[in-house]
Amino acid sequence: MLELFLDKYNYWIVVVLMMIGLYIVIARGNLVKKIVGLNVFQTSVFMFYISLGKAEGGTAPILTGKPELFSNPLPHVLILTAIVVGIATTALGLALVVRIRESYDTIEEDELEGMDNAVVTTERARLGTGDAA
Amino acid sequence: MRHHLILRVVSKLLIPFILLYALYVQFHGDFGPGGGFQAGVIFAAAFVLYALIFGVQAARRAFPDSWLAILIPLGVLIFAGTGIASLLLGGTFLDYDVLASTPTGGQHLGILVVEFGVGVTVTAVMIAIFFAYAGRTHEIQDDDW
Amino acid sequence: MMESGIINILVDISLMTLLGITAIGIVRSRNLFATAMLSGIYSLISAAVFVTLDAVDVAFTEAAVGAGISTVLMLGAMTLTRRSEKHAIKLHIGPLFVTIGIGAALIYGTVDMPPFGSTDAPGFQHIVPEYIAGSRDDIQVPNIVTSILASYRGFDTLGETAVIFAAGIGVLFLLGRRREDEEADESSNSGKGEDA
Amino acid sequence: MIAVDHLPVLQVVGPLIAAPICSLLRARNLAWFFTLLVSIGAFLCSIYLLNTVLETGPISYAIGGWAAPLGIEYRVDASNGFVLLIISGISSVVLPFAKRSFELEVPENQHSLLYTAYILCLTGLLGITATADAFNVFVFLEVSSLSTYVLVAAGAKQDRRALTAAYNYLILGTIGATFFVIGVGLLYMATGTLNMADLAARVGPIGGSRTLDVGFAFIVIGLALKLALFPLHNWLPNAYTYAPSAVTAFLAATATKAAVYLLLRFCFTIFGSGSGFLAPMVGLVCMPLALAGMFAGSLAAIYQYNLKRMLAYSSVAQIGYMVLGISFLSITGLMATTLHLFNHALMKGALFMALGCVFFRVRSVNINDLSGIARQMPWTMAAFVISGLSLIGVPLTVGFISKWYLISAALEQEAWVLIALILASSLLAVIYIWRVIEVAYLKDPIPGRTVTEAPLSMLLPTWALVIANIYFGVDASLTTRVARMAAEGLVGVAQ
Repeated sequence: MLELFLDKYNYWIVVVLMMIGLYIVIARGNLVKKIVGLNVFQTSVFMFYISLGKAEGGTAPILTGKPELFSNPLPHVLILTAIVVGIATTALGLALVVRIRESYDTIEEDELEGMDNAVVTTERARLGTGDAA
Repeated sequence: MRHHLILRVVSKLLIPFILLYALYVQFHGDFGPGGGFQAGVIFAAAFVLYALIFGVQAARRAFPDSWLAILIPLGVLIFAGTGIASLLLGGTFLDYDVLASTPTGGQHLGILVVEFGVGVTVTAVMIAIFFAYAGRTHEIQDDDW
Repeated sequence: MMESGIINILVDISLMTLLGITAIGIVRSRNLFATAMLSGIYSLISAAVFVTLDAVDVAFTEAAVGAGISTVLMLGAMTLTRRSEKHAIKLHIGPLFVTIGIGAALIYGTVDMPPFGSTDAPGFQHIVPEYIAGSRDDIQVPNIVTSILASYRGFDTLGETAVIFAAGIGVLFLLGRRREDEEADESSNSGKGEDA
Repeated sequence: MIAVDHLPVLQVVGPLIAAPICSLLRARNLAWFFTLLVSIGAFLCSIYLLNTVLETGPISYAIGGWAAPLGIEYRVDASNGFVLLIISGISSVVLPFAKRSFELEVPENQHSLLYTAYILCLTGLLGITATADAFNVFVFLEVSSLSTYVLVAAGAKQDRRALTAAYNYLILGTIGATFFVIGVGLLYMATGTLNMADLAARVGPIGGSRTLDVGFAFIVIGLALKLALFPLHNWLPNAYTYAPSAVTAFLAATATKAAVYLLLRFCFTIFGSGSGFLAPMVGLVCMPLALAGMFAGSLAAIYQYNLKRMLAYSSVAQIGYMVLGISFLSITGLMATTLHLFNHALMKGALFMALGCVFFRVRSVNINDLSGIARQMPWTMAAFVISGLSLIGVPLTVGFISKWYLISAALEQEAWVLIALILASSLLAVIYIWRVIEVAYLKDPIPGRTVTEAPLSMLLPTWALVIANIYFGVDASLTTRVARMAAEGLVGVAQ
């Protein structure tokens, strides 16, 4: 049991962190908070990737001329790309939040839905009278 | 924050070093950690600092929108252009081997150029994003915080 | 393995605990300013984790991006939106079950994984040795991450540059014009709804 | 002549280089014309590639000169050659239409950025289709996704709900992409490779690994979010409803198709032989969800008053058909899916473009505002009716071909219930298309409203797709031949 824990504890903690991030995204109604949650979720996924590239007793994958044991550089490369993609998504998401705030004057999901549903109701009402006429 | 003398002096001293460091990160990526993306972010950070201390208008004058409009696409074009160049020189797309007389030299050249392309686009995009946010608000007042 | 192993594990676990505390702090905080700061702290601690896992390039980038740029963006967005969440923090059962289900699936998946730190994992046996040798002999760039990033998988990096470019275009599209222009635009267009 | 060898990569890199150039073009007509040229170039390129693939077999291209598992490989075979053709073809038809539509629906000074986003979206979609590298899929998926969010948000001038639609799409799309990344990470952990062919070769001998099973599940969930499989379709109706007309037509006909293709690729090429997980996952999970999506989507469509939203829900139902084809796990089922990828692109493209024409003149796509519109816009509504019939699956249209193969696949397995369900859901399509026909043809025009036929630049592209609906419905020999090769290729690599 202890051995299983020592073998896997890193992955398990990272999984829990991922879950917290994902929970923030889907449970919180504030649009900025959702983006923060997305960041936490993605950063945890990055840790998961990097964890699987770790070599016990290894060093950073930079050649020094001596024969050495390196940690796996490929996940590092993939995650560098993923970090960049993540910041790009954050920037765009926040820009959308700013625009939403400007046109709705709120960034709470339930209030936004309420306002949109009100529009739908009035549209339907208008269409209803259109039918009668 | 215009009246904070200490901030102004310290940042004036600091910003050149940040820019220098960005250049180091840009061109030293072959040997240590770093590369175009990190350099671009640091370069942009120096401008953000400048804008925060001396005002967005001053930063915009230092880095006008017309530059940004050219630099943002330029980085992508440099990167993709390297690929096209290697294609024209008889390799496949992004095959740096053919860029110089020896494959190793070609690889070095190719890596240097594409990292530079990444750096250009990242710097310009980050600054443009910051200006876009800043352009929609009134100056941030001290008592806002 | 044991001697240095235990120290590593202790460092690891304390960093991970800090991360957990920060993450829960983010869940519980209603103040968005604090949330943005905590999110920056989360990135900084993860950068430390990346260093312990030998990923120096990733740590560098995460620190610059997560703690730097993305915090600046959050704060920038916040000056344009609002500073705190409106609603009280309470537990949402549906999302909780979804996340627990997903977490359980992942934990189930870890059971057959190679042990943490093991170099017997397929990732170490296949392809990567060629990258290391190629980086030494063909490309002659000491930082293996750089040679994979810019050469072996250079096309990914081109795609990454395109993603950044797309984000830049997107933000300019959404926020590029001054507010006054848009207001003028909207008033000429008779408001929000679908006008018949 | 050397250029021809590089076409697989130029197909994607061409638009990728064109996007930054387009952002430099300030004149909007020039930006539009440039985008059109790029798109037509990509279309010609895809025709050449598909033709070559059909004659000589799959083409592999090693980017950076690094052979397959080391570097990133582009690999074009019948299945993704077909999808490349669909994407670039639809894009080339939509663009002439888009010019007038964007002029009305998007602020003037944003057009060059808008066309840049459009090209990037095209680049991303072509990139995820052409690549043979699992992680490269993610990168280009994000190129297309980020630009799609921008394109959807461009509808904000007409209706501010475009902004919330784009935001929700961004959140769900990013969750989907992150799930995909987790899945790819697990695959990498178990196999040590990212190249698809290499993955397929290495997944087989491992078999029965929980890491692989979970990785596969995460990839499928991530893609299901991207392709809007019921019940993960919540982002789609709003995104399609509030995006500008031309964007909706383009996305509805291409974006989900690329995601379906990826699902095919992962299910069959990579996991076809290896994981014992495929059959239960697909049989127990995908088939019920596909059926639920067919009915939930069609039923929801019946109750919509906004016709764009009605067609969006119909897309949810149509995605159900595609996934149903996959869940038969047979060549005929795969052919049905592949054919429906093509056919659905034709019919939904035409339907959304017809609605775009209506919006251009009437400024609304609410059903009551269309009263008697067929008398004022006869050509537009005729296009709507013909492609509507195709959506229902009437003989002599492409919709019939799709349904025919879907039912054949069910017949092979003697799944009578499924046949009944497929027919029943087609009847639901009759109801919602008939609602439109009834209002447009049988009611009197709204008094005092003078509406004229849509401009030719919008009508001609719409009719081009309508004619394609009929042509490939009457003579399906070409499409079925490609679909058969695609299906065999998808399964064959794994065997």
